Amino acid sequence: MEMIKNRARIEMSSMSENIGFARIAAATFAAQLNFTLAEIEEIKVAVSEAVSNCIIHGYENRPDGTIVLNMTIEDGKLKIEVEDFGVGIEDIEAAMQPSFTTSEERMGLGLVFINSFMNEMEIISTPGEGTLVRMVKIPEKSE
Amino acid sequence: MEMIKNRARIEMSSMSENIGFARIAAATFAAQLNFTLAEIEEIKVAVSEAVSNCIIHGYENRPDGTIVLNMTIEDGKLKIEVEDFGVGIEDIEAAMQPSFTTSEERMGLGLVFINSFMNEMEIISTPGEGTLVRMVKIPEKSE
Amino acid sequence: IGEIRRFIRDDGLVKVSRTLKESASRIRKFKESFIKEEGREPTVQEISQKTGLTPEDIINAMEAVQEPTSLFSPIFE
Ligand SMILES: Nc1ncnc2c1ncn2[C@@H]1O[C@H](COP(=O)(O)OP(=O)(O)O)[C@@H](O)[C@H]1O
Ligand SMILES: Nc1ncnc2c1ncn2[C@@H]1O[C@H](COP(=O)(O)OP(=O)(O)O)[C@@H](O)[C@H]1O
Ligand SMILES: [Mg+2]
Ligand SMILES: [Mg+2]
Repeated sequence: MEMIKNRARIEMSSMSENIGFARIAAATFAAQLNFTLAEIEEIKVAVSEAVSNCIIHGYENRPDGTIVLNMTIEDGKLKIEVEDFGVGIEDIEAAMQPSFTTSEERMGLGLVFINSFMNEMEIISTPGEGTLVRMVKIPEKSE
Repeated sequence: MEMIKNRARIEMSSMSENIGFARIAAATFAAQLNFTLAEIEEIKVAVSEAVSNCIIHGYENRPDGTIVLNMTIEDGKLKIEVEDFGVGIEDIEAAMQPSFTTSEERMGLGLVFINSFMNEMEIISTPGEGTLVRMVKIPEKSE
Repeated sequence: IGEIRRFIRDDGLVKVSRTLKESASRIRKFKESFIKEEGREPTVQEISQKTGLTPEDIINAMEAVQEPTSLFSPIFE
Protein backbone atom coordinates (compact mmCIF):
# COMPACT_ATOMS: atom_id res chain seq x y z
CA MET A 1 0.00 0.00 0.00
CA GLU A 2 2.54 2.61 1.16
CA MET A 3 5.19 3.56 -1.36
CA ILE A 4 7.57 4.55 1.41
CA LYS A 5 10.92 2.76 1.63
CA ASN A 6 12.94 3.36 4.74
CA ARG A 7 15.67 1.56 6.63
CA ALA A 8 17.54 1.77 9.92
CA ARG A 9 20.35 -0.40 11.18
CA ILE A 10 21.30 -0.39 14.85
CA GLU A 11 24.46 -1.92 16.29
CA MET A 12 24.49 -2.16 20.05
CA SER A 13 26.34 -3.77 22.95
CA SER A 14 25.01 -7.06 24.32
CA MET A 15 23.84 -5.39 27.53
CA SER A 16 20.43 -5.97 29.06
CA GLU A 17 19.93 -2.17 29.13
CA ASN A 18 19.61 -2.36 25.37
CA ILE A 19 16.57 -4.66 25.39
CA GLY A 20 14.30 -1.72 26.22
CA PHE A 21 16.21 0.49 23.80
CA ALA A 22 15.74 -1.98 20.94
CA ARG A 23 12.07 -2.43 21.79
CA ILE A 24 11.31 1.30 21.64
CA ALA A 25 13.46 1.81 18.55
CA ALA A 26 11.53 -0.94 16.75
CA ALA A 27 8.15 0.38 17.92
CA THR A 28 8.97 3.92 16.79
CA PHE A 29 10.27 2.77 13.43
CA ALA A 30 7.24 0.50 12.95
CA ALA A 31 4.85 3.39 13.62
CA GLN A 32 5.52 4.64 10.09
CA LEU A 33 3.31 1.83 8.87
CA ASN A 34 -0.40 1.56 9.53
CA PHE A 35 -0.14 -0.70 12.61
CA THR A 36 -2.55 -0.75 15.54
CA LEU A 37 -1.20 -0.30 19.08
CA ALA A 38 -1.82 -4.02 19.65
CA GLU A 39 0.32 -4.91 16.64
CA ILE A 40 3.05 -2.53 17.81
CA GLU A 41 2.93 -4.33 21.15
CA GLU A 42 3.47 -7.67 19.37
CA ILE A 43 6.46 -6.24 17.51
CA LYS A 44 7.90 -5.02 20.82
CA VAL A 45 7.58 -8.45 22.40
CA ALA A 46 9.14 -10.16 19.35
CA VAL A 47 12.11 -7.78 19.32
CA SER A 48 12.58 -8.02 23.10
CA GLU A 49 12.63 -11.80 22.90
CA ALA A 50 15.05 -11.90 19.97
CA VAL A 51 17.44 -9.40 21.58
CA SER A 52 17.24 -11.16 24.98
CA ASN A 53 18.16 -14.41 23.26
CA CYS A 54 21.27 -12.80 21.73
CA ILE A 55 22.36 -11.59 25.17
CA ILE A 56 21.47 -14.65 27.26
CA HIS A 57 22.15 -17.48 24.83
CA GLY A 58 24.27 -16.03 22.01
CA TYR A 59 26.72 -14.18 24.26
CA GLU A 60 26.02 -16.09 27.51
CA ASN A 61 25.56 -12.74 29.28
CA ARG A 62 28.93 -11.31 28.24
CA PRO A 63 28.38 -7.56 27.69
CA ASP A 64 31.07 -7.11 25.01
CA GLY A 65 29.23 -8.68 22.10
CA THR A 66 27.52 -6.79 19.28
CA ILE A 67 23.85 -7.15 18.39
CA VAL A 68 22.52 -5.85 15.08
CA LEU A 69 18.89 -4.77 14.70
CA ASN A 70 18.17 -4.19 11.03
CA MET A 71 14.78 -2.76 10.05
CA THR A 72 13.31 -2.07 6.64
CA ILE A 73 9.95 -0.78 5.50
CA GLU A 74 9.13 -1.72 1.95
CA ASP A 75 5.89 -2.43 0.08
CA GLY A 76 3.91 -1.77 3.25
CA LYS A 77 5.77 -4.51 5.16
CA LEU A 78 8.08 -4.25 8.14
CA LYS A 79 11.14 -6.51 7.96
CA ILE A 80 13.22 -6.92 11.10
CA GLU A 81 16.48 -8.83 11.49
CA VAL A 82 18.12 -9.44 14.86
CA GLU A 83 21.64 -10.82 14.63
CA ASP A 84 24.40 -11.85 17.00
CA PHE A 85 27.88 -13.26 16.47
CA GLY A 86 27.80 -15.60 19.42
CA VAL A 87 27.56 -19.35 20.07
CA GLY A 88 24.90 -20.13 17.44
CA ILE A 89 22.17 -22.80 17.57
CA GLU A 90 22.94 -26.49 17.01
CA ASP A 91 19.42 -27.66 16.21
CA ILE A 92 17.11 -24.88 15.03
CA GLU A 93 14.06 -27.13 14.76
CA ALA A 94 14.44 -28.22 18.38
CA ALA A 95 14.97 -24.61 19.54
CA MET A 96 11.66 -23.63 17.93
CA GLN A 97 9.68 -26.18 19.97
CA PRO A 98 7.48 -24.76 22.75
CA SER A 99 9.21 -25.03 26.12
CA PHE A 100 12.55 -26.09 24.61
CA THR A 101 15.31 -24.24 26.44
CA THR A 102 18.99 -24.78 27.10
CA SER A 103 18.97 -22.77 30.33
CA GLU A 104 17.37 -24.23 33.41
CA GLU A 105 15.19 -21.40 34.69
CA ARG A 106 13.83 -20.26 31.34
CA MET A 107 10.45 -20.93 29.79
CA GLY A 108 11.50 -21.68 26.24
CA LEU A 109 8.70 -19.58 24.78
CA GLY A 110 10.59 -16.67 23.18
CA LEU A 111 10.85 -18.15 19.69
CA VAL A 112 7.28 -19.44 19.95
CA PHE A 113 6.05 -15.92 20.71
CA ILE A 114 8.04 -14.44 17.84
CA ASN A 115 6.62 -17.06 15.50
CA SER A 116 3.05 -16.45 16.60
CA PHE A 117 3.25 -12.63 16.65
CA MET A 118 4.96 -12.07 13.31
CA ASN A 119 3.62 -12.97 9.85
CA GLU A 120 6.89 -14.58 8.79
CA MET A 121 9.89 -15.82 10.73
CA GLU A 122 13.12 -17.53 9.77
CA ILE A 123 16.26 -18.47 11.74
CA ILE A 124 19.70 -18.76 10.18
CA SER A 125 22.44 -19.95 12.53
CA THR A 126 25.89 -21.48 12.45
CA PRO A 127 27.33 -22.92 15.68
CA GLY A 128 30.33 -20.86 16.74
CA GLU A 129 29.46 -18.03 14.33
CA GLY A 130 26.14 -16.60 15.38
CA THR A 131 22.42 -16.39 14.82
CA LEU A 132 20.12 -14.30 12.63
CA VAL A 133 16.39 -14.11 13.26
CA ARG A 134 14.49 -12.61 10.34
CA MET A 135 10.87 -11.60 10.74
CA VAL A 136 8.17 -9.82 8.77
CA LYS A 137 5.10 -8.04 10.10
CA ILE A 138 2.31 -6.76 7.86
CA PRO A 139 -0.35 -4.35 9.17
CA GLU A 140 -3.59 -6.33 9.42
CA LYS A 141 -5.61 -3.41 8.12
CA SER A 142 -3.72 -3.47 4.84
CA GLU A 143 -4.40 -7.14 4.09
CA MET B 1 30.12 8.19 38.38
CA GLU B 2 28.44 5.17 36.76
CA MET B 3 30.83 2.41 35.73
CA ILE B 4 28.52 1.36 32.91
CA LYS B 5 29.85 1.53 29.35
CA ASN B 6 27.34 1.08 26.59
CA ARG B 7 27.15 2.00 22.94
CA ALA B 8 24.67 2.02 20.08
CA ARG B 9 25.19 3.03 16.49
CA ILE B 10 22.26 3.72 14.19
CA GLU B 11 22.49 4.08 10.45
CA MET B 12 19.34 5.41 8.82
CA SER B 13 18.00 6.86 5.60
CA SER B 14 17.90 10.66 5.22
CA MET B 15 14.11 10.70 5.43
CA SER B 16 12.20 13.14 7.61
CA GLU B 17 10.33 10.17 9.16
CA ASN B 18 13.62 9.33 10.87
CA ILE B 19 13.87 12.60 12.80
CA GLY B 20 11.30 11.37 15.32
CA PHE B 21 12.86 7.92 15.28
CA ALA B 22 16.32 9.32 16.10
CA ARG B 23 14.90 11.58 18.82
CA ILE B 24 13.16 8.72 20.62
CA ALA B 25 16.12 6.39 20.16
CA ALA B 26 18.44 8.99 21.72
CA ALA B 27 16.03 9.68 24.58
CA THR B 28 15.63 5.98 25.35
CA PHE B 29 19.37 5.37 25.23
CA ALA B 30 20.05 8.45 27.38
CA ALA B 31 17.57 7.25 29.99
CA GLN B 32 20.23 4.82 31.25
CA LEU B 33 21.97 7.76 32.87
CA ASN B 34 20.60 9.83 35.71
CA PHE B 35 19.08 12.60 33.56
CA THR B 36 16.03 14.64 34.53
CA LEU B 37 13.09 14.76 32.10
CA ALA B 38 14.11 18.33 31.27
CA GLU B 39 17.59 17.17 30.33
CA ILE B 40 16.19 14.33 28.22
CA GLU B 41 14.04 16.92 26.45
CA GLU B 42 17.16 18.97 25.69
CA ILE B 43 18.89 15.89 24.25
CA LYS B 44 15.84 15.26 22.07
CA VAL B 45 15.91 18.82 20.73
CA ALA B 46 19.67 18.64 20.05
CA VAL B 47 19.38 15.33 18.19
CA SER B 48 16.33 16.51 16.20
CA GLU B 49 18.18 19.63 15.12
CA ALA B 50 21.33 17.76 14.16
CA VAL B 51 19.45 15.09 12.19
CA SER B 52 17.23 17.71 10.48
CA ASN B 53 20.36 19.55 9.40
CA CYS B 54 21.75 16.36 7.79
CA ILE B 55 18.51 15.91 5.84
CA ILE B 56 17.82 19.54 4.87
CA HIS B 57 21.34 20.91 4.42
CA GLY B 58 23.66 17.90 4.12
CA TYR B 59 21.50 15.96 1.65
CA GLU B 60 19.35 18.87 0.39
CA ASN B 61 16.25 16.76 1.08
CA ARG B 62 17.35 13.79 -1.01
CA PRO B 63 16.05 10.67 0.80
CA ASP B 64 18.84 8.32 -0.35
CA GLY B 65 21.60 9.56 1.96
CA THR B 66 22.78 7.81 5.13
CA ILE B 67 22.79 9.43 8.56
CA VAL B 68 24.76 7.90 11.42
CA LEU B 69 23.72 8.43 15.04
CA ASN B 70 26.46 7.13 17.30
CA MET B 71 25.84 7.07 21.06
CA THR B 72 28.13 6.08 23.89
CA ILE B 73 27.73 6.07 27.64
CA GLU B 74 31.03 6.13 29.47
CA ASP B 75 32.15 7.56 32.82
CA GLY B 76 28.62 8.80 33.47
CA LYS B 77 28.63 10.91 30.29
CA LEU B 78 26.51 10.62 27.18
CA LYS B 79 28.39 11.17 23.92
CA ILE B 80 26.38 11.59 20.74
CA GLU B 81 27.67 11.92 17.20
CA VAL B 82 25.44 12.77 14.25
CA GLU B 83 27.11 12.36 10.88
CA ASP B 84 26.19 12.77 7.24
CA PHE B 85 28.13 12.30 4.01
CA GLY B 86 26.57 15.25 2.21
CA VAL B 87 27.61 18.72 1.06
CA GLY B 88 29.57 19.74 4.18
CA ILE B 89 29.94 23.21 5.71
CA GLU B 90 32.21 25.87 4.19
CA ASP B 91 32.55 28.11 7.22
CA ILE B 92 31.79 26.38 10.51
CA GLU B 93 32.26 29.51 12.61
CA ALA B 94 29.69 31.40 10.53
CA ALA B 95 27.25 28.48 10.67
CA MET B 96 27.40 28.55 14.47
CA GLN B 97 26.24 32.19 14.65
CA PRO B 98 22.67 32.78 15.87
CA SER B 99 20.30 33.28 12.94
CA PHE B 100 22.90 32.32 10.33
CA THR B 101 21.20 30.13 7.75
CA THR B 102 21.76 29.19 4.12
CA SER B 103 18.10 28.45 3.46
CA GLU B 104 15.62 31.30 3.21
CA GLU B 105 12.76 30.20 5.43
CA ARG B 106 14.84 28.81 8.25
CA MET B 107 15.65 30.35 11.60
CA GLY B 108 19.32 29.49 11.89
CA LEU B 109 18.96 28.46 15.52
CA GLY B 110 19.55 24.70 15.32
CA LEU B 111 23.27 24.76 16.07
CA VAL B 112 22.70 27.47 18.70
CA PHE B 113 20.21 25.21 20.49
CA ILE B 114 22.57 22.26 20.35
CA ASN B 115 25.38 24.37 21.74
CA SER B 116 23.26 25.70 24.60
CA PHE B 117 21.62 22.37 25.51
CA MET B 118 24.71 20.18 25.52
CA ASN B 119 27.76 20.45 27.79
CA GLU B 120 30.18 20.09 24.89
CA MET B 121 29.79 20.46 21.15
CA GLU B 122 32.15 20.22 18.21
CA ILE B 123 31.63 20.28 14.44
CA ILE B 124 33.94 18.58 11.98
CA SER B 125 33.11 19.14 8.33
CA THR B 126 34.70 18.93 4.90
CA PRO B 127 32.89 20.52 1.95
CA GLY B 128 31.81 17.80 -0.47
CA GLU B 129 32.47 15.03 2.08
CA GLY B 130 30.10 15.60 4.95
CA THR B 131 29.57 16.81 8.49
CA LEU B 132 29.99 15.35 11.96
CA VAL B 133 28.44 16.99 15.01
CA ARG B 134 29.85 15.64 18.27
CA MET B 135 28.16 16.46 21.55
CA VAL B 136 28.43 15.50 25.20
CA LYS B 137 25.74 15.73 27.86
CA ILE B 138 26.43 15.16 31.55
CA PRO B 139 23.60 14.67 34.05
CA GLU B 140 23.43 17.84 36.13
CA LYS B 141 22.75 15.82 39.25
CA SER B 142 26.11 14.10 38.95
CA GLU B 143 28.15 17.28 38.60
CA ILE C 1 20.58 31.40 25.20
CA GLY C 2 20.05 31.23 28.93
CA GLU C 3 16.63 32.64 28.11
CA ILE C 4 15.81 29.85 25.71
CA ARG C 5 16.96 27.31 28.23
CA ARG C 6 14.93 28.84 31.02
CA PHE C 7 11.87 29.12 28.81
CA ILE C 8 12.00 25.46 27.94
CA ARG C 9 12.78 24.43 31.47
CA ASP C 10 10.21 26.50 33.30
CA ASP C 11 7.48 26.47 30.76
CA GLY C 12 7.79 23.75 28.21
CA LEU C 13 9.17 20.97 30.24
CA VAL C 14 6.99 20.80 33.27
CA LYS C 15 4.34 20.26 30.64
CA VAL C 16 6.25 17.34 29.18
CA SER C 17 6.08 15.15 32.23
CA ARG C 18 2.42 15.98 32.65
CA THR C 19 1.52 15.51 28.99
CA LEU C 20 2.97 12.03 28.78
CA LYS C 21 0.21 10.77 31.06
CA GLU C 22 -2.37 13.11 29.57
CA SER C 23 -1.50 11.92 26.09
CA ALA C 24 -1.84 8.34 27.20
CA SER C 25 -5.32 8.91 28.59
CA ARG C 26 -6.37 10.82 25.46
CA ILE C 27 -5.12 7.92 23.35
CA ARG C 28 -7.05 5.42 25.50
CA LYS C 29 -10.26 7.44 25.26
CA PHE C 30 -9.95 7.86 21.52
CA LYS C 31 -9.21 4.17 21.14
CA GLU C 32 -12.30 3.16 23.14
CA SER C 33 -14.67 5.39 21.20
CA PHE C 34 -13.13 4.31 17.91
CA ILE C 35 -13.61 0.64 18.76
CA LYS C 36 -17.24 1.34 19.69
CA GLU C 37 -17.92 3.10 16.40
CA GLU C 38 -15.82 1.11 13.98
CA GLY C 39 -15.73 -2.28 15.63
CA ARG C 40 -11.96 -2.50 15.30
CA GLU C 41 -8.77 -1.04 16.77
CA PRO C 42 -7.52 2.25 15.36
CA THR C 43 -4.04 2.27 13.85
CA VAL C 44 -1.32 4.47 15.30
CA GLN C 45 -1.64 6.71 12.25
CA GLU C 46 -5.37 7.09 12.75
CA ILE C 47 -4.76 7.98 16.38
CA SER C 48 -2.13 10.45 15.23
CA GLN C 49 -4.51 12.10 12.74
CA LYS C 50 -7.31 12.45 15.27
CA THR C 51 -5.30 13.50 18.33
CA GLY C 52 -2.62 15.58 16.62
CA LEU C 53 0.08 13.62 18.50
CA THR C 54 3.00 12.34 16.44
CA PRO C 55 3.42 8.55 16.12
CA GLU C 56 6.59 8.85 18.24
CA ASP C 57 4.68 10.65 20.98
CA ILE C 58 2.02 7.95 20.92
CA ILE C 59 4.59 5.16 21.29
CA ASN C 60 6.35 7.14 23.99
CA ALA C 61 3.17 7.86 25.94
CA MET C 62 2.00 4.27 25.85
CA GLU C 63 5.44 3.10 26.98
CA ALA C 64 5.43 5.55 29.86
CA VAL C 65 2.15 4.32 31.33
CA GLN C 66 2.65 0.66 30.54
CA GLU C 67 1.96 -1.69 33.38
CA PRO C 68 4.42 -4.55 33.62
CA THR C 69 3.15 -7.02 31.01
CA SER C 70 2.20 -9.73 33.48
CA LEU C 71 1.66 -12.43 30.86
CA PHE C 72 5.19 -12.12 29.55
CA SER C 73 7.08 -10.75 32.52
CA PRO C 74 8.52 -14.12 33.63
CA ILE C 75 10.53 -14.31 30.42
CA PHE C 76 11.88 -10.78 30.62
CA GLU C 77 14.99 -10.56 32.71
N1 LIG D 1 20.54 -15.93 19.65
C1 LIG D 1 20.67 -17.22 20.10
N2 LIG D 1 21.90 -17.76 20.22
C2 LIG D 1 22.05 -19.02 20.68
N3 LIG D 1 21.01 -19.83 21.02
C3 LIG D 1 19.76 -19.35 20.92
C4 LIG D 1 19.52 -18.01 20.45
N4 LIG D 1 18.18 -17.81 20.46
C5 LIG D 1 17.62 -18.94 20.90
N5 LIG D 1 18.57 -19.88 21.18
C6 LIG D 1 18.32 -21.27 21.67
O1 LIG D 1 16.95 -21.55 21.51
C7 LIG D 1 16.37 -21.92 22.77
C8 LIG D 1 14.94 -21.45 22.82
O2 LIG D 1 14.85 -20.04 22.82
P1 LIG D 1 13.55 -19.35 23.41
O3 LIG D 1 12.36 -19.94 22.70
O4 LIG D 1 13.69 -17.88 23.32
O5 LIG D 1 13.49 -19.84 24.91
P2 LIG D 1 14.39 -19.40 26.17
O6 LIG D 1 15.11 -18.12 25.80
O7 LIG D 1 13.41 -19.22 27.29
O8 LIG D 1 15.36 -20.53 26.40
C9 LIG D 1 17.27 -21.26 23.80
O9 LIG D 1 17.19 -21.92 25.07
C10 LIG D 1 18.64 -21.42 23.15
O10 LIG D 1 19.15 -22.71 23.34
N1 LIG E 1 24.76 18.76 8.35
C1 LIG E 1 24.96 19.91 7.68
N2 LIG E 1 25.39 19.89 6.40
C2 LIG E 1 25.59 21.05 5.72
N3 LIG E 1 25.37 22.27 6.24
C3 LIG E 1 24.93 22.35 7.50
C4 LIG E 1 24.70 21.20 8.29
N4 LIG E 1 24.28 21.59 9.51
C5 LIG E 1 24.26 22.93 9.49
N5 LIG E 1 24.64 23.41 8.29
C6 LIG E 1 24.77 24.82 7.89
O1 LIG E 1 24.71 25.63 9.05
C7 LIG E 1 23.62 26.54 8.96
C8 LIG E 1 23.02 26.81 10.33
O2 LIG E 1 22.38 25.64 10.83
P1 LIG E 1 21.26 25.78 11.92
O3 LIG E 1 21.83 26.58 13.05
O4 LIG E 1 20.72 24.45 12.26
O5 LIG E 1 20.15 26.69 11.21
P2 LIG E 1 19.10 26.32 10.06
O6 LIG E 1 19.03 24.82 9.95
O7 LIG E 1 17.82 26.91 10.54
O8 LIG E 1 19.62 26.94 8.79
C9 LIG E 1 22.66 25.94 7.95
O9 LIG E 1 21.83 26.90 7.33
C10 LIG E 1 23.64 25.27 6.98
O10 LIG E 1 24.17 26.22 6.09
MG1 LIG F 1 14.32 -16.54 24.86
MG1 LIG G 1 18.97 23.51 11.49
